[in-house]
Amino acid sequence: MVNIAEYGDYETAWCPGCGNHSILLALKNALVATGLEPYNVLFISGIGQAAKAPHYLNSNLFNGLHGRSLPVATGAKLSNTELTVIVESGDGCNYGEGGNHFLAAIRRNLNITLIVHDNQVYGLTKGQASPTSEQGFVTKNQPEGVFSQPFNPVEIAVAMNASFVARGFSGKPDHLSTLIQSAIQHRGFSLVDVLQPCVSFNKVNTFGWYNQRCYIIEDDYDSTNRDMALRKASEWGDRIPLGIIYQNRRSVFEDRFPFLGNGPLAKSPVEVDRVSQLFDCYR
Amino acid sequence: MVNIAEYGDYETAWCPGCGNHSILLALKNALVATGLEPYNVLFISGIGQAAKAPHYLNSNLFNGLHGRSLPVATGAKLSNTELTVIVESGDGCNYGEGGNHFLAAIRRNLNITLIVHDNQVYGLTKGQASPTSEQGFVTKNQPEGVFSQPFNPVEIAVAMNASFVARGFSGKPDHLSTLIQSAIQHRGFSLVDVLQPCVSFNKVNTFGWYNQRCYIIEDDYDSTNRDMALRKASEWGDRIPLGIIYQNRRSVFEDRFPFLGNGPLAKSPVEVDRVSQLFDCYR
Amino acid sequence: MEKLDLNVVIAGEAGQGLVTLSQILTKTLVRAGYYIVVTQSYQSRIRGGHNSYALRISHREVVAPTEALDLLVALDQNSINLYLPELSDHGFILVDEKVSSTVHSRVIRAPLADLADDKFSNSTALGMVASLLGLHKDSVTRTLREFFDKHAPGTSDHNAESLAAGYDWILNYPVKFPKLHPSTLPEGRLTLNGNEAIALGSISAGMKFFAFYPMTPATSIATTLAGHAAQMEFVIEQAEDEISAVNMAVGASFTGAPAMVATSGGGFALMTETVSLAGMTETPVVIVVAQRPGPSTGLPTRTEQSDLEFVLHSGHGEFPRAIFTPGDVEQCFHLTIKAFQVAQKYNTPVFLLTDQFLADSYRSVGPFDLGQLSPLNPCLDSCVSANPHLTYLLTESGISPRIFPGMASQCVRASSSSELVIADSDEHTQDGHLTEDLSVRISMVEKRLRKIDGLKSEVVGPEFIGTAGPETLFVSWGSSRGSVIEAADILAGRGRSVATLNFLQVWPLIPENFVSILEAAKDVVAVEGNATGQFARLIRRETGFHIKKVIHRFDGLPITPKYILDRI
Amino acid sequence: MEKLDLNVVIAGEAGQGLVTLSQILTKTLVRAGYYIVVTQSYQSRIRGGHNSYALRISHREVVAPTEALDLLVALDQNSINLYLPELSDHGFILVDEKVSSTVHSRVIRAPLADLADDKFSNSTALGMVASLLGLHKDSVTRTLREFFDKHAPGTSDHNAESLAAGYDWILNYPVKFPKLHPSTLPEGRLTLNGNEAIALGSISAGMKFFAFYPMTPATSIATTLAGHAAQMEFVIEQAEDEISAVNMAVGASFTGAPAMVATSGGGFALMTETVSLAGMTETPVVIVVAQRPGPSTGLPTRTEQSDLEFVLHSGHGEFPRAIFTPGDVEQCFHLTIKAFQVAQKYNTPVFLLTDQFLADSYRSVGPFDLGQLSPLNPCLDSCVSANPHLTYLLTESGISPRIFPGMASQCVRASSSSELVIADSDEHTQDGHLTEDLSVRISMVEKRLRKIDGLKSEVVGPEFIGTAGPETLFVSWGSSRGSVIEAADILAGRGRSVATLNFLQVWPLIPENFVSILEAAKDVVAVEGNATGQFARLIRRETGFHIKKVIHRFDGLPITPKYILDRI
Ligand SMILES: Cc1ncc(C[n+]2csc(CCOP(=O)(O)OP(=O)(O)O)c2C)c(N)n1
Ligand SMILES: Cc1ncc(C[n+]2csc(CCOP(=O)(O)OP(=O)(O)O)c2C)c(N)n1
Ligand code: SF4
Ligand code: SF4
Ligand SMILES: [Mg+2]
Ligand SMILES: [Mg+2]
Repeated sequence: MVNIAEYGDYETAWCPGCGNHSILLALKNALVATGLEPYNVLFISGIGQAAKAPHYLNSNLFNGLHGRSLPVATGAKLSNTELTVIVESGDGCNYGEGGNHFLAAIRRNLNITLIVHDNQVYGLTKGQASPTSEQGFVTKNQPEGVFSQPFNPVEIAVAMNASFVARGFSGKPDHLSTLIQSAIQHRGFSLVDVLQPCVSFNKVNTFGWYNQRCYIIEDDYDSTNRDMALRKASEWGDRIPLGIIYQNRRSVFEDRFPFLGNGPLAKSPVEVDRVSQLFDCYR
Repeated sequence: MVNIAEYGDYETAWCPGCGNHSILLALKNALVATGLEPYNVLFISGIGQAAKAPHYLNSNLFNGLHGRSLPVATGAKLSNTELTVIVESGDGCNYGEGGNHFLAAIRRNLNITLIVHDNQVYGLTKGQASPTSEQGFVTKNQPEGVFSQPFNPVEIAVAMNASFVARGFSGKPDHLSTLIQSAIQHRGFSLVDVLQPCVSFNKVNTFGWYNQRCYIIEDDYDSTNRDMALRKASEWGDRIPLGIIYQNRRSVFEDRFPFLGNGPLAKSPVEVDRVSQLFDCYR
Repeated sequence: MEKLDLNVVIAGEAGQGLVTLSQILTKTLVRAGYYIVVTQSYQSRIRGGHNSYALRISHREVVAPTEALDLLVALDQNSINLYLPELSDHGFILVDEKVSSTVHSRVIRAPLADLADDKFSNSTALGMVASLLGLHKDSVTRTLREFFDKHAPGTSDHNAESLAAGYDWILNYPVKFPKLHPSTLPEGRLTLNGNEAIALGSISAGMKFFAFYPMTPATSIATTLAGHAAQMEFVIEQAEDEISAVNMAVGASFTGAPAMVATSGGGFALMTETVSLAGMTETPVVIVVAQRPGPSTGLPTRTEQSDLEFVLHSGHGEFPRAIFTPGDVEQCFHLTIKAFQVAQKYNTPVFLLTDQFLADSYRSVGPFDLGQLSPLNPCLDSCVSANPHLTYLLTESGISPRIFPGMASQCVRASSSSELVIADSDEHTQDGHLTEDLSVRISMVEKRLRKIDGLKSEVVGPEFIGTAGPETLFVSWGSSRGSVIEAADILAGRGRSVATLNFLQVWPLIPENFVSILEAAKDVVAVEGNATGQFARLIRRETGFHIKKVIHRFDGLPITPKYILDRI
Repeated sequence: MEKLDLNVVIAGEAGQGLVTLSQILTKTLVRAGYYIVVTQSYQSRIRGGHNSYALRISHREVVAPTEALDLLVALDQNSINLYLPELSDHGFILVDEKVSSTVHSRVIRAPLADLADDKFSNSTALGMVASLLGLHKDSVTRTLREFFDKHAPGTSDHNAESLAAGYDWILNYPVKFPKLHPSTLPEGRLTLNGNEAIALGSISAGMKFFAFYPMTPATSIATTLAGHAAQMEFVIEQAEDEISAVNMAVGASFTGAPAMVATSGGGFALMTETVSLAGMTETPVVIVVAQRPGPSTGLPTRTEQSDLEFVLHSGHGEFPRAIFTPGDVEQCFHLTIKAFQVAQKYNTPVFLLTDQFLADSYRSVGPFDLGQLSPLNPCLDSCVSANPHLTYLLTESGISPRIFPGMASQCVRASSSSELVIADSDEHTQDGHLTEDLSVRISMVEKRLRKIDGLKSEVVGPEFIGTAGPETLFVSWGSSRGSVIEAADILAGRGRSVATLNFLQVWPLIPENFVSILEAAKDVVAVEGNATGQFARLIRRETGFHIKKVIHRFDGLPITPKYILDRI
């Protein structure tokens, strides 16, 4: 049995009061609840405040480039399907710089989990608008407010038939923890978009703002019903639904490579005999 | 009055029988029907067979990089809002390499038109799968068939509240021409996804395949109803709807810069007096 | 006691208001006529950690940062621990008595809470510093009020009171802190850092379009521009990524708006495909690359000069470019203007290569002579080249006259189809359409490369300072300039024969401009903020002259005079 | 009449089946024991336009393309117009009488429709060519049957009949076409082009992961690999863009799979940020850059050698790398293996720099000695460095032992949290976590750069061919090698004192390996497929040796011996 201590306890570089602290805790609890050993989990992150999260966990980690964690995760998972691969990064990382990879990852449907710390702002670079910032959101770099319509990741993920789509809130860490747990356990690409107050740069979507609006989806909600899910996913404003918005059992990308079932690619080096056969095609 | 001859008549580098020929003709007819002079139109394209289209038109053209036509168009339109800016490129260009810009362009909602020649394949590079290729589609580079779920651009555009979303078919050039015309006349970001047989590399989605499935949306369809539009947009398979799937009157990005109303930026150079005032902030 | 220059460091955690305090102090000093060199050192986090703001002050021109520590304003105990060993003999540390219990003759534990409201204790501390430095209470109060009126309306009075309390408390405190020499500089100077100077330079040059994706240390160019965009009527847009930002700029430039982007190494990497596009389509664009230590994310808030070779060779294929490397804040301003002019004249990408140190380094900058300013007016130069217009007209200079889509010569509305503009990233004929005619290819390659001759004729030559034929010649580029100059001054003071050769433009290089200078020196020493001596290699490649001694720095901090002297 | 070598060109529009005809002919020739050099010239379109496939054939080793034209198979009239003036004295043009009405003593207008079904007229023409060249009917028929059985089952018989009809028709046709000298080469040689050799090399090296985004001329590496992936059990995936492709490769490599990507200039530009990431995280990755003429889209289906400097300096910051530049198809194979070994040993990005000419150039390649082959086995080398494991253990060589996530030494399943792998794009401590400790920074920069010493010890030195101390020394890199060698041979035959120095690896360079050779020559001439002489500049930068004469080519065609001789 894993206990939470194995995931370590680190000093963070986050601001006091930041929602990231609760997300980290929820994540650790989820890892413990799923019984995953730290050395069987691989975190992949980008660059940003959110992307630092896996540094505060005792686990495998590849902390790569801003916006590029999903491709790294794709390569990593395909090379070793035995790993539990979790991508953890911000809204800027995944829906801004990495938007194209977000689309592709949903289409591929590898069995990986994506946790987005969605504070609706670029935290680490000091408060520019992110793709999820609301119209009119004023920052030093957007003094007239944001002009573009916000990106609703949950809605788009459902519209693209993502295999598992959930929304959590750092202010409800227990609920969030169960969402993350379900996401990890779900076989397929799982998105957990986590609403997270940024106390330093987002003075609009504060803890209070989220807390007032967020509600946990009714028990009788059927997350396998796509039509319902689309409607639920489009809810944003006075009421913001939390929970598993949508899930399906699409076939998983890695299953299309039958030999991946034999274990990590590193463990099956190329055999010289087979290579020789290959050359015959060119004679 | 513009006549079609002003748009020229060029030899193309396309295969005989390719759907691109009809799209080009439909486009010319639409330009003439809207009464646009060639010198007031600016085409922006990427790289691919589709992207060559504007070379076969007598108009302004910036033929840039594979996947990057939407950003170029954004800069161009913002710098001169008097131009009619039309982006013309392939499915690989816009939904593959350029996927992130597609999302951003919908969110921005500039008054530009995007025409995607969607042959569900990479034509110019000799037949690899594109984001719209169907699962199981076999190519030399995907000998086991495509694994990823196809991208439905029309559906995602509607889900993102794109301002104007239409689907045409090169096999119905007159209908396509009216769609392009409406797209150009619509104020806001307009997507026309055009189904186009590639006779050389797509032996699945042939003219016949499309022709059998495509139908023109009923007259009483209300393209301003988003719920209906979402349902219509998700139709794909035995029946494929053609027409204006969705439209709304979202405010247009360039209107947020009031001074753009004064004409092209090139025509209002910086005034030294105003610069001097600026420096006072730093004294 | 008077000192020729003083180095004040304000240090503490991120989020403690260190920058506010520092900036008010900085502005007050500039207004009082002092020269300053600011070195900002911060971490990649928003709260906590350890940040510092070092402010070197003198009535004489100072051009380099220094390690000397005359006064430390410590906002936390950690700062005291870090800096106490570095304190100069006459130096002091100022700290809130509640923050630190360190007892030391040179530590002033001030009863900030007793003197004023705790919320405004930074202003109290500011008053103390101002008093120690011998600044007028009125002048610092005025600057402080201006600041708070703008940023936190309603708090000015409280802050001013706290400031006064601190100021007065010091007057009665028994320390002998060296006073600043009275300044004689005329008024009207500006307080600017490198990024602000680039922003102002770009506006002054006539920029009409700016796109960006945030990236330290380039972001504050965008922030500065965002603050002026509405008033100056240019478009500024945060793109979805760097690829988009630079393609937007290319699109805007193609349709007539002088355009710029600003980023740092990793973001610039994403732009390289489009650098090549600009080269091929002959679209002017100014690209600011503010360097930080790599590879990859590296030390994202620190400084380095390790992207010279990357920028110089960025983009596939061969095409002309120019790279300016301002050595100080004033040069940031002037070379930005120059960059726009060169880009616009030669229709090609032009770079400004700076770094975090310079980007964030405030200086006192003499008022610019705006009478001389003539912002770009693309319409004036725009002209139809032929009938029909040929985007890529073959000319002797390689420069083809431009018009913009929808417009004919001088931006008159286009009225015929002979005024079309066709640009292509493929190899193209003169009319802009793609071609596979291989003889056209040759003429187009040669046309583009001919522009190098023109670019050479515009080169800002290196700056030589010192006696001809010195024993030691320091070679610098970019922001190392100041430290090299000061190090040379110090050595000259010690009787050494020494000079500096500072490159404000690293490409193109014109060997005739400087090889004889290199050859005349006994020892040539390149000073570069990188580990491999990139500029020294470039000089060898272009001239054959082998600079054998390179002083490198790559720990994330700016090169200082002392760093150089320790290694000579 | 016999000729030492013959150059056959098959030309026509894209889509006329030119490549099929050519490939069967090529394979037949290789099987018959001939050396060949193929030059494919095509346009960026699928149908129409003008394509050609030039096949130089000899019983002696040939290494370069040639302009000579002994036999043209013209599939359209345009090809006749283009090539007739170039025909050698004993040359012929073969054309379907229905396609061309050109009457000329050297034009064989064959009644293809009379001889066989029009649908298979390319096979009829092939029979004629085989007959003219004196190949055995059986051998060409066998190759043809194999081809059609695989690609168009059911058409073999018809094609074979057409072939026979063409073959026999020529036997009775009154021409004196020079015959090929009988070949003496042993059987079992392979018909491979550069891209296929790289694909086979990568598999032989032990590659387990390949990601790509299509881009000419690199795509056929992917296509070749796709055909073998299921059988060889490696992952191949077409990514959404090049950025994704290379990041996937980095991810796969991090978890233990030797990984490669392949692209061309513009696509590579998008990868440069990740090149730097691989350098920083010390993740091995092999990157193939198949060059084509830039800038930007340029001439997308032609050849050039203009991305050397771009690749060498790609990625921000400073980190070690190696660049291999195979000079022929066989070297493509061997250097790919070497690239994997070096990448894997030094945990850093390694490049293979080729070009369209080489990528598409078929050659007869001797059977590889697969007994020597020892594909990478990452598990064998994997080893825990400390307790807990330190990803970036500081070592003398700079190389830190690796394990992979989830696995301990030798890929045994990990069983404790001391076997974690933490990699970071930020500057990091030995344990892989990000740090802002500036002294750690210094040690990590030095650690990474120490790997250069090891990389140097692995360098494949340049190949010197000819007499020592020649009057003329040609310097080549990459695919220009063959033409330089042949040009030198020809000059030597004319009594000139000449030699060649061919670089198969352009980075790192070890001056001691070759400077004395350069200095010993009277005239040194660099031969490069670019306009600015990039390699000559690099040599000067690294050695001080100034190569003053450079023969450039940048019209999209490969350098030929004649091209060199015309300019010497
Ligand atoms: C290519 C590139 N562009 C820009 C940056 C600068 N950058 C670092 S973090 C960040 C934004 C982070 O925002 P988000 O992903 O929302 O994370 P948060 O800090 O809000 O948690 C940016 C733009 C970078 N590191 N790399
Ligand atoms: C950065 C970059 N990557 C790859 C390519 C190669 N490329 C040219 S066209 C093309 C695919 C085109 O497909 P699509 O956009 O669907 O256009 P089509 O040819 O099918 O009309 C690709 C991958 C390129 N030019 N640039
Ligand atoms: S800046 Fe915002 S997101 Fe970053 S740590 Fe602080 S509160 Fe959290
Ligand atoms: S390859 Fe396909 S898309 Fe391209 S021109 Fe031919 S038929 Fe059209
Ligand atoms: Mg964020
Ligand atoms: Mg396509």
